Amino acid sequence: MSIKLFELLLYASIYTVLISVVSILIGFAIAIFLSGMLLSRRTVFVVPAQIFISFFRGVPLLVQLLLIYNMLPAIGLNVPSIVAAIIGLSLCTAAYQAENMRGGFASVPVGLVESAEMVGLTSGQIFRRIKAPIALRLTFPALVNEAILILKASSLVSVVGVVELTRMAQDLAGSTFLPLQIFAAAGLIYLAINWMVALSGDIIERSLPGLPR
Amino acid sequence: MTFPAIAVKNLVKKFGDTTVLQNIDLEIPQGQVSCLIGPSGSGKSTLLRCMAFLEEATSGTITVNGEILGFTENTKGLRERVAPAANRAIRAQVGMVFQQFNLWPHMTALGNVSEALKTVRKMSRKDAEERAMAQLVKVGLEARAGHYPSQLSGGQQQRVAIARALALKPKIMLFDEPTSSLDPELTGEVLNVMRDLATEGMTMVVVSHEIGFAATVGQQIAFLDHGKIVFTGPPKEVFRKPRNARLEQFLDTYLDRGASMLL
Amino acid sequence: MTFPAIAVKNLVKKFGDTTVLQNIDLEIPQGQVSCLIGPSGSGKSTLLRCMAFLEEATSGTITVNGEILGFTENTKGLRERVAPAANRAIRAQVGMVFQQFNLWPHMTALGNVSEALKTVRKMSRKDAEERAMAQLVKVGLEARAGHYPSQLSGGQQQRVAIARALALKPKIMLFDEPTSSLDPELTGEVLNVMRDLATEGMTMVVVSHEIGFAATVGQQIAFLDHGKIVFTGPPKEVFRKPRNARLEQFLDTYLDRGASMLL
Amino acid sequence: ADTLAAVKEAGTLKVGTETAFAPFDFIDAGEHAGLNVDLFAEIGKELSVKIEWVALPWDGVFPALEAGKFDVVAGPATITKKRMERYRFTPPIAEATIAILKKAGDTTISKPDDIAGKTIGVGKATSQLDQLKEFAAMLPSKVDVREYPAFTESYADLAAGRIAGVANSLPNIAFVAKQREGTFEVVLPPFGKKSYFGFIGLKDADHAPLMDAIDAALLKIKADGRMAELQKKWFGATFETPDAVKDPAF
Amino acid sequence: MTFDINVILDQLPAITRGAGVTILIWIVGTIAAAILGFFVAVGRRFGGMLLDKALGFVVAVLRGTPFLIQIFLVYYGGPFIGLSLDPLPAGLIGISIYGAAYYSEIFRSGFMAVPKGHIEAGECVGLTQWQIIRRILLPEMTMLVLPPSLNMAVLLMKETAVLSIITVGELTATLSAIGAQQYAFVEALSALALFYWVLVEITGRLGRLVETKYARFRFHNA
Ligand SMILES: Nc1ncnc2c1ncn2[C@@H]1O[C@H](COP(=O)(O)OP(=O)(O)OP(=O)(O)O)[C@@H](O)[C@H]1O
Ligand SMILES: Nc1ncnc2c1ncn2[C@@H]1O[C@H](COP(=O)(O)OP(=O)(O)OP(=O)(O)O)[C@@H](O)[C@H]1O
Ligand SMILES: [Mg+2]
Ligand SMILES: [Mg+2]
Repeated sequence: MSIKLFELLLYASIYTVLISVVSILIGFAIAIFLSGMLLSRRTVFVVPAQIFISFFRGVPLLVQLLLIYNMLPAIGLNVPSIVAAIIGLSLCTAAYQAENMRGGFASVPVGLVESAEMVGLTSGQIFRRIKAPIALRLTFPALVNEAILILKASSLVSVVGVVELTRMAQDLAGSTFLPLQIFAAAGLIYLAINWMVALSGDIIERSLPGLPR
Repeated sequence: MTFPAIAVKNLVKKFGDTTVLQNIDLEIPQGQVSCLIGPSGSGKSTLLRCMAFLEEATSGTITVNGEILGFTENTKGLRERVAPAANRAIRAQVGMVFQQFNLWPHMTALGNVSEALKTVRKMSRKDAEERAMAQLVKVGLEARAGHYPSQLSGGQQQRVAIARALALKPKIMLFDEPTSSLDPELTGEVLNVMRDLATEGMTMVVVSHEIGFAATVGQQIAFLDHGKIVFTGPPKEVFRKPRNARLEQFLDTYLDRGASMLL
Repeated sequence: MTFPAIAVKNLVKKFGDTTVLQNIDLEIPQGQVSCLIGPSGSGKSTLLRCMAFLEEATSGTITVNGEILGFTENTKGLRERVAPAANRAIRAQVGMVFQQFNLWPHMTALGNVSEALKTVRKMSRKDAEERAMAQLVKVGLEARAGHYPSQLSGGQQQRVAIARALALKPKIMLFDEPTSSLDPELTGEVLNVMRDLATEGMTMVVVSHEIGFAATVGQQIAFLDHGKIVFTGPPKEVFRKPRNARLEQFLDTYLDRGASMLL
Repeated sequence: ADTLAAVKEAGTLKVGTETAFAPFDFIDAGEHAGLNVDLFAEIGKELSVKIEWVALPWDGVFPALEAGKFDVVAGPATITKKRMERYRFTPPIAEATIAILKKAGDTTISKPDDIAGKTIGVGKATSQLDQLKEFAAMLPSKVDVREYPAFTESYADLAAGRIAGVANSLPNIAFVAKQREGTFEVVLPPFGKKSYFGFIGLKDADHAPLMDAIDAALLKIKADGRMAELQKKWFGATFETPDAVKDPAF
Repeated sequence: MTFDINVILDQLPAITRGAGVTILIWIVGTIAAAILGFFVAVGRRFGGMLLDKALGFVVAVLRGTPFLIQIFLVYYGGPFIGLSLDPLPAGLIGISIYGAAYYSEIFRSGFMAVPKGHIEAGECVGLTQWQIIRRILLPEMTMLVLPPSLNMAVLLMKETAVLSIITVGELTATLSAIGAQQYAFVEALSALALFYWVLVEITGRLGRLVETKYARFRFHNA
């Protein structure tokens, strides 16, 4: 396998990383919102959030992507491939992250909230300054895990026309007929990316202040 | 006219069907240390949490320096909710220290103490940290200001928790078993800080198993059993000639062991 | 020839680079109650855990009724591991009760007590439960046999833990601060059970902050500080005329507060 | 609306395709290349529009075509009865008749009939599968047909030795054999009934003028010899193709 | 847009067979993955540092690369090193090993969540290491590992779709073949979405049911 082919794979992996990172971040923002809805205990918020989560966890990502890419034009939104890919991945990871976060918020010891109430913080301040940082700290390992899963799942976005790592590998396998070498190389690139994600996750986690006990 | 620091009137607290506090009447005098003692499950914590408005009483009223906390009862005997902002203002006079410290793990000692000064009192970061530092000095922790709770010993954590409550300059401090999750030696650190506060004339309500502390520092002692106050009085009365059978039995557990120490 | 129940010889325990126990020599006499006291971090728990072989000593030996636990030192001074089965047999003579109870949350009180009888002693379910029940009766918990740990009070949990250790009929019982996570009143329950055991002549080693208990029930008291035994002797000697400065200072913390109880 | 008018106005014809179908459409050293690219360049000239390519995996191509993400699909696909029920095909651009690809140096297969009793790989749900099955039914002993999600995997399994050959359209396997000389060889001649590759478009009235225009362009390209020239460039040979397939063999 | 439900109805027997294969691989694979993962976790926890490091590396590789690439390399590359498996066994083994990597992590965190004292209490009454694992660790962490385990089962269900690449005739392969043959992609994808959604929902419901049943095994401390 030539250097040229490996370069092509590396180049395609930029899309893999880019799409994954952007989706994780957008998904994170949506997930905070969703977990807030879930924890609100008000049916009008809880039920829509539950349906959202059920749909995006239950329906295969491939189908979700096709729906977004091909159905949005029907309502007048003709989104380019890369945008469709990011929307699809973001919504999907948001559903998973929301579940994690709900668990995180539920595990914030009630005493920490009470001590904040005692010094007069309003409920908004308590959410921003106390609950959210602690919940995020608690769910951080799950977040790193999710990032790796999304990096791998991003191979599916080729279905809406983004040539990321896996698609490039398939394309190259289809013209050189050297699938084993090319797939092995792609696997190594995935491994390197995910290894870096896991490593930085570890480093960040260790630098975060301690967990509530 | 001077009010009692806290006045509890005819307080009832139910959790579902079980009545945890029954018709409590209690006055916490200004500038004194009042201790709540009693067996486990007698309702001490619940009463203290009602005073801090962490629990809503089922009926009855609590006034803090003459102002009604949480609910008023109108002329028809119906309960009306006091506006949250008004409640926060009244509660600002009350500081609470928990058994489990409840420090925020993602902030340093200084961060814990200065947080409310910044967000609630809207002080500048610099002013807030200055005042917080002064509090940490007071509890003897200036050297630990930059440490996170997980890097502090239990006694140090509890002292940060006290500093956090004191930073807001409350008129009244509530303590719920502030030393019972501490080792006996660490307990000393915290009791010393509390003793200092008492000498300064801070109004304090202390739920405590430290009968020794109650006896030496407490000026009023209330004994709860099964959600009722069965006895109130100065320590001498309580410890010297308890007239209540239940109280006598309760104290026996301690005295037994206390006596044996001096063998 | 009679052996001491436990003999600790020249024991050293290091965690990484820090030496936690330094050249400990200690004999636990048969049928007596020995108490380990000392400030926090002095190594009491570590010493007790070495006796239960929950920690491997770095060097030195521990014998239980004359049999060597864990490691022997051969003539060349090298350590040789004793076979696991032999170890288990020796350890079967030792029961341990933890500060945190450590009951298995997925088993009832009866399940906790009968587990080892079934799986280790290979008793039939019926026999095991009968014997377990007898132990629960002994600690006064026959009515709670079917409860899960989460449904029991702390004192009850600790009594189940004692019953669990007793069910195997150990010759020696080790207690690591068995009452320090309990409320003072619940403490009474557990101390009563221990007092009964002492009267029956059970050999016991108790790490305790309950100086009162140590003074009344303990027949031998060892004081640890910084990983060394600085004092051993009968309680009277320890409490009456402590000749060691560190010990004196340590006891002061307690006596201060103990004295104030009698005001 | 009339898509031809829309395409003309925009000045671009959007073409959907899959880029793992050498030599029609593939990524050659990072560049999109193949017969389709050259042929659509000519079609673009005829219609005086630019060509914009949209590359999708095959599964994604048809939902996107229906959603209007592009105007026509390159591919190409074998023209079959079933497919003609749902979509409209252009005039054929190449022959799709199948032949066998074997491992280089495998002497047990020298003519198509030799696959009797052997395991032969083929793409799942392809017309090549139907062609192979029909041919196999006429052989004296059974052919074990193994179906793959894509031909790439069947070539991989041929190299791995699990199967004795792959049945695919001659243009495709000729290209494979050329790329991996010494690994694979084509067994000639092709066999079975003749079939053809065509481009695909929608059947509805809106698309009729566009498809008519593309048809006309292709026929012109074929008539003036440009098609043959391109076939020679990519397949090393030219094909006799009818001007239209009205009644496919499969 | 054309949508012809008959395309699906006509092929119902084939689709049912595909769904059967998917469910079979999923259930057998998940159970095998959980069991294998449990032993990996036990090996890492009790097998000494060397085994822990070695298994840790394998787990990192398995978790760090897409299943598609793993299964492709093993199935099509295997014969070159003398490992020639049939599609179904290859798929089952692949799913089991891939899933085991994840399950081992779930069990590992489960082990860590059981207070050390509960294990020591077992040692003190003379339980052997294996008895402690079986009688204390496993049941005690059940409640804790249940939610992530079910999550993982759902993820594995979706990974079974990848097996079409090694010619396993599971549901995704069946439906995309129907789509390709008749060019009825929209119909095929709708059926696909519905099937997985329903299966995921059923799993979720089942999980919540089991969770409530096990809820009494609460940790009383820690
Ligand atoms: N949230 C609650 N829901 C139901 N019952 C409660 C709740 N909180 C407390 N109780 C019950 O109220 C009673 C009084 O509890 P409380 O915590 O006030 O006792 P306490 O005197 O502080 O005991 P301790 O010395 O053990 O802290 C107990 O029987 C307890 O079980
Ligand atoms: N696993 C460990 N690794 C490293 N250091 C340890 C470990 N366990 C205990 N230590 C250290 O050993 C010393 C003795 O600890 P030990 O728990 O025996 O003290 P102790 O006398 O029981 O104290 P306490 O009264 O607080 O229970 C302490 O300084 C402690 O930090
Ligand atoms: Mg309480
Ligand atoms: Mg200890």
